[in-house]
Amino acid sequence: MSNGFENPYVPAFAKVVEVRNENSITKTFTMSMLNGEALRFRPGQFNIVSYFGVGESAFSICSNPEERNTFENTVRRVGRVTTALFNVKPGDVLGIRGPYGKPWPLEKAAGNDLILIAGGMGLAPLRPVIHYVARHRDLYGSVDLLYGARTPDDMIYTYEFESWRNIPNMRLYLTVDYVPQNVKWEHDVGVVTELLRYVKPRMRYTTVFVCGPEVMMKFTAQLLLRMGFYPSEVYLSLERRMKCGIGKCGHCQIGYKYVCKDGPVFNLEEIGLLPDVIE
Amino acid sequence: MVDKLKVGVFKLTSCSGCQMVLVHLEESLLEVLKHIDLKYFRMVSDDDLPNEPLDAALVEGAVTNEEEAAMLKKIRRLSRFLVATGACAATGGVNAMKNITPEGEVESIVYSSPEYVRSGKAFGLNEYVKVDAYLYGCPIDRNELVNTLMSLVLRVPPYIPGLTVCMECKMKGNECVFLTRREPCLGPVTVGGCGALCPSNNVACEGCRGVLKGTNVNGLVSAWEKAGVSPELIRIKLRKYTVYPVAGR
Amino acid sequence: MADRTIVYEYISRVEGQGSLEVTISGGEVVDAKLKIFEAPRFFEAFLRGRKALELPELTARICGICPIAHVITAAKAVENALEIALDEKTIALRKALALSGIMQSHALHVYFLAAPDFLGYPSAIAASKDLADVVRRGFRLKRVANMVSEYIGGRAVHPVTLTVGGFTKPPHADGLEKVHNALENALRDALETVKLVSGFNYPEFEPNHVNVALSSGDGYAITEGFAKASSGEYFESRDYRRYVSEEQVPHSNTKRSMFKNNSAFEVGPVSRFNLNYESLCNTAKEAAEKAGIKPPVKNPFKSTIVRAVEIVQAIEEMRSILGEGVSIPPPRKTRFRQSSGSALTEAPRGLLYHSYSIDRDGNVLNADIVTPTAHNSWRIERDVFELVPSVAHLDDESLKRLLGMLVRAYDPCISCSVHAFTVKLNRT
Amino acid sequence: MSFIIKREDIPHFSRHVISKGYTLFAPVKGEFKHSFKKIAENQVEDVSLDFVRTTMPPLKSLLIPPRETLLKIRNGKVEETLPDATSRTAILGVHPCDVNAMSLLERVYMDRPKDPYFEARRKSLLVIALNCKTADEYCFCTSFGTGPSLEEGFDLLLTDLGDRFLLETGSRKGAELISDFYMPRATSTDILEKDDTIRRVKGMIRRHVNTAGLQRIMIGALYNPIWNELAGMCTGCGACNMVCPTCFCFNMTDEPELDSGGTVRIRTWDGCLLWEYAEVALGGNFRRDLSARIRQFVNHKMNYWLNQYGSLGCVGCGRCIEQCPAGIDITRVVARLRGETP
Ligand SMILES: Cc1cc2nc3c(=O)[nH]c(=O)nc-3n(C[C@H](O)[C@H](O)[C@H](O)COP(=O)(O)OP(=O)(O)OC[C@H]3O[C@@H](n4cnc5c(N)ncnc54)[C@H](O)[C@@H]3O)c2cc1C
Ligand code: SF4
Ligand code: SF4
Ligand code: SF4
Repeated sequence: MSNGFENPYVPAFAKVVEVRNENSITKTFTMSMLNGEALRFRPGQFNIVSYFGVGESAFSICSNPEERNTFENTVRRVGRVTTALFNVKPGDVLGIRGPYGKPWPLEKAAGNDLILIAGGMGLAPLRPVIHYVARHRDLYGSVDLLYGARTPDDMIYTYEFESWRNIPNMRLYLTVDYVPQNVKWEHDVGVVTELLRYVKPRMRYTTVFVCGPEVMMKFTAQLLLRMGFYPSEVYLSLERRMKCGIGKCGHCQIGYKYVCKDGPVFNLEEIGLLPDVIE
Repeated sequence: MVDKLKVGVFKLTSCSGCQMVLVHLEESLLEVLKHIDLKYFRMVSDDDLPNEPLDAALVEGAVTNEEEAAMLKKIRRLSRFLVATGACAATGGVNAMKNITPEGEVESIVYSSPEYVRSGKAFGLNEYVKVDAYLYGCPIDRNELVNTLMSLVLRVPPYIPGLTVCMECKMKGNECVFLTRREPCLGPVTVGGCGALCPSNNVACEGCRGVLKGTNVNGLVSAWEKAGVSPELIRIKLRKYTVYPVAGR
Repeated sequence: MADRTIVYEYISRVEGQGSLEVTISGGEVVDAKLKIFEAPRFFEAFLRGRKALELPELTARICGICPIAHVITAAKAVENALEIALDEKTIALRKALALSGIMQSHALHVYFLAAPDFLGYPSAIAASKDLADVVRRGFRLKRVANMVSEYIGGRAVHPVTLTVGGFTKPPHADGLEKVHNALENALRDALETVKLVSGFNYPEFEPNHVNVALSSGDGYAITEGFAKASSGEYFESRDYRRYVSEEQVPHSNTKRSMFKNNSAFEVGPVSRFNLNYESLCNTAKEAAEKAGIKPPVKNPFKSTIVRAVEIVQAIEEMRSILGEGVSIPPPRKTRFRQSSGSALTEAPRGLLYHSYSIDRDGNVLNADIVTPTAHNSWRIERDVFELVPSVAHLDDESLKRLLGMLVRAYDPCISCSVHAFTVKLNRT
Repeated sequence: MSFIIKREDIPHFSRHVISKGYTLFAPVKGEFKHSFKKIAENQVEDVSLDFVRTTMPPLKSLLIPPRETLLKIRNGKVEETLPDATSRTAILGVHPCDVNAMSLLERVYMDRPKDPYFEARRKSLLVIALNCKTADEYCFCTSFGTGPSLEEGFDLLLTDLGDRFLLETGSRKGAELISDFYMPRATSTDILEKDDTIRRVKGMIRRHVNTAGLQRIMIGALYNPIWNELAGMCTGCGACNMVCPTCFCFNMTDEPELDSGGTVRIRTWDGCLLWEYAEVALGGNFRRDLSARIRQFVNHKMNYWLNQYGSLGCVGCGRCIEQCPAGIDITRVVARLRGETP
């Protein structure tokens, strides 16, 4: 029974139209809303996906924000919901809530150079940024993507790298922690922060977006500050345990901030004084 | 439609109470069986030990001798997912109380010719094999059993919420047996899910569901000491269904 | 006829782990061993040094099938040691709890352990495809029994409310109506059950048994009374050891009980029925009559019918006890002193004995527990000796099946049979 | 408008409330303490307004039940299981701290997007509050202005004047309820007596939290060793989360619904003292140590609430102090952080 209250816990339905294997534990799901409407979102926002019978989980929306017919989530298998999603096939129906959260400040950054730093799965929320930049290339100066992963196999969206390299004034720098035998690798080996040596930032005119594992973000943030980047221009996308996505369940609080509604994107100035930011 | 989940129910040293909880699902059992193919359940069926691989094994009971250890290892090899079912399987349960008595002595208390009877110390399954999930309690909880089985049917790992018995006790609005009657209650450090059954019936929690990760047993013991609970009672409380890692006890 | 050995490894559809090994030579049984290889659990050993107040809770864990019987017997033994007398209402409520346990266990046995033999299925689950109604009825009866156990005991397996001196919490008046309705409906199912099992085809076999059961001047004895034997003896729990002795047998982890030093004896539903028929309520008597059984029932296979009749009895009695309301006083206070006490009650499978000595601080010094299956195990072996000659012509498979049915007729609960009593403590 | 209702007329008044179509909840005495129970018409004599310590479980359980079904998913359809907002529930005898706690919960749950389950229950709720006539060793509502008396947030308000209660109306809903219940008007002496009572109760309160500049002090104390010291005592049981009337966190899980073959999505109370609360994938945990979890609890109440919802998140009911098995006392923690006690 509906009492005329809008119920934010009720998911809408989306149909899976394509499943892509990114690597052995990561898949990308292309979905379209069953009601035919577009899922309008801005780069950096996330949605909450239901696998009925198992539960809900938050995932960054990782597709081109201007693509109206479909949207995408990339999922790494780590637990219950993500395991269930791994068994999903095209044609299956999932529940979707959202989009939620504050996006990357792309308007504010207009006119600036962009440095995008991603680790592993952290490339997912940055992919819409790249698509956006490609469409609105004139809005930004140079764009550098620094991407690190554990091994070459852990990288996602590798099939798009070529087209990203073709975006004018955009460069990709790749690195891995180690290269297994028999794997060909012509890029760097080492932590992602080392890739910063390739960029020559104009501090005042550069905005940095960072997303990746906590440790990686911690070291990256420290290094960026030491290099002289403005705390207000360094943005991180944080991950927390999250149940509701709408600032009720409490789980995602960091100090007085809710990751779900005040974030997940924060700049270093905002979170500088908060406890429990980094484990 | 995915294939039915192939499940075996096995028993080591135990009272069969956890298997009984499965039988006590009664009509719900018939619903569960729509999704599950019970390949082995000796208590109610003539089937022989399966040779084909199982999707999941529910293993009840503690390991108390080599035969059981060997049996358990065989079950492990056979099963994709192994659930330690009940306090005995999780921690050794009540069987482990004898572990503090020197070997041989317990046997001779019970049997006139103990040489015919073999038994070592009692341990939970994880002393011998990898355990994929736990069902806590002596006996296990019916709803958790259903949820676990249905999770396995969906091919996802089961989930038991990590809250304490004490929290469930509060949710029910019970009067605290520790604060009102000074009875040492293990609710504050025990994995919830039983609905705080014992405190709700005016009985202090005996900790049959084991210690919840992240709780502080030492803190609780100090609280008991401050409340005047005797050291002897504390010692007994800490060795029942679970042997608690408390320094100096 | 060639010598042969029949080994029934890991008897199925019994509660626990046991095997039967029979050696036949020239049509005669030369050896029959009911082996119990379930790992022993040493309750009597680790109960030493525990608190007497923990005994009901801990001894429940002897057996997950009949925990209620252990809880009640342990509490009674401690109460006897401390000379705590309970009020009538508490005693009645305990009996209702015990009856719910018996009803549950019998419904399980009749529908899920025994019936598959007579209906020709490996299990009731396998039968549920063809005989959904029958299986559902079995489950319904179990559910109602468990509902009563949960209502009074807080939980069906290992109840929590029963304590030395009474109950920690009286059952809540709110749930009473539901329980009554359920019991009323269950009566119909119970009568159907009697009808169902009286139609089974039972093997012919009428050995002479000594029956032993609890008896009392006051109703169908379950939790109160003295032991009575069909051979004429009467004894109280404190004299138990003068009548029943035990012997350890090398082939088994359980021990053999003997009545008056030499004879095998039978405990359980048939013994209760044979010795206390007059105390059954009219509904149960009528049901028995319709099913064509009257005391003395000699054929052990027909225990299945007796169980069905006892379900009727249990329902009627629970209804009357719970009908009178359930207001009971808080548990009696315990004051410890050096003492010992014992108790005998009727578990679903028959006579159960607990005996303890405790010190003045309420610590357990000594524990002695003998379960119904321990009482029956020698009787089962003797039955094998007596049954086989008449059926020795059967092939191994059929003989194995028949012997399996015979063992199951006693509903051996092997989990709890594994125990023994204190012989001596060899400290080295 | 104020009236007088005789003490012995409380059952009569309760019956009146029920006769108006309300489901009535009121405090009933248990073995040791009072708790809110549903009162049937033949149970009005059980209503007992003589309690000092606040009730258990806290009032929030009527607004966000400890376990609540949010959705049922059957045959590919999602059904909401919203409570009926047009139903009428009255709660009699709520203390001022709890009324204030309820309005704090409103800030969380009625903040956009609104929680429709909370909203429906809140809308159907009529609050008959009760000013405190005594305070005990745990109370410290005066520190936050959340008691021992109320100025707003109620539909009706009772004050115990010994042989009689002063009854004041606070809303149209409240006035309507008593429009046909005959009571004498209160006199100015009655009002004076009320003021006296409240002054007296204020004088009884022994515990305090000094809120002056508190937030600055809390921020400064984030790395104080006291959190480690508390972690040695705290059992990690989460009882404080459960009994606190302003703790609002929940977990959401799916459970199978066997007979329908569907699923229910439920929410259950959760708490920041639990290990799992801040755990993330692959073993990460942002509050791995108990010290970080206690710090979160205390700071949330005494610091973060202010930024999040405009006031501190504690109402001084003292439940967390009374119910903590380890005897941890939030007022002492704050006092020590302020350097007011050793
Ligand atoms: C804003 C945001 C964006 C995210 N984007 C992505 C993404 O694009 N791709 C991706 O693969 N993952 C993403 N995650 C992480 C993802 O939500 C979790 O990995 C997922 O919820 C785990 O769910 P599960 O049911 O499979 O795991 P569970 O079985 O629930 O648990 C496995 C582990 O994950 C932890 N966990 C449970 N719920 C969450 C949660 N909501 N967030 C984090 N950890 C949790 C548990 O504590 C446990 O340790 C994002 C998380 C957030 C908050
Ligand atoms: S009785 Fe036990 S579980 Fe309940 S509140 Fe007290 S300590 Fe916690
Ligand atoms: S309250 Fe404690 S002892 Fe009782 S069932 Fe729950 S975990 Fe076990
Ligand atoms: S923090 Fe403690 S005193 Fe404050 S409102 Fe919560 S429970 Fe009451």
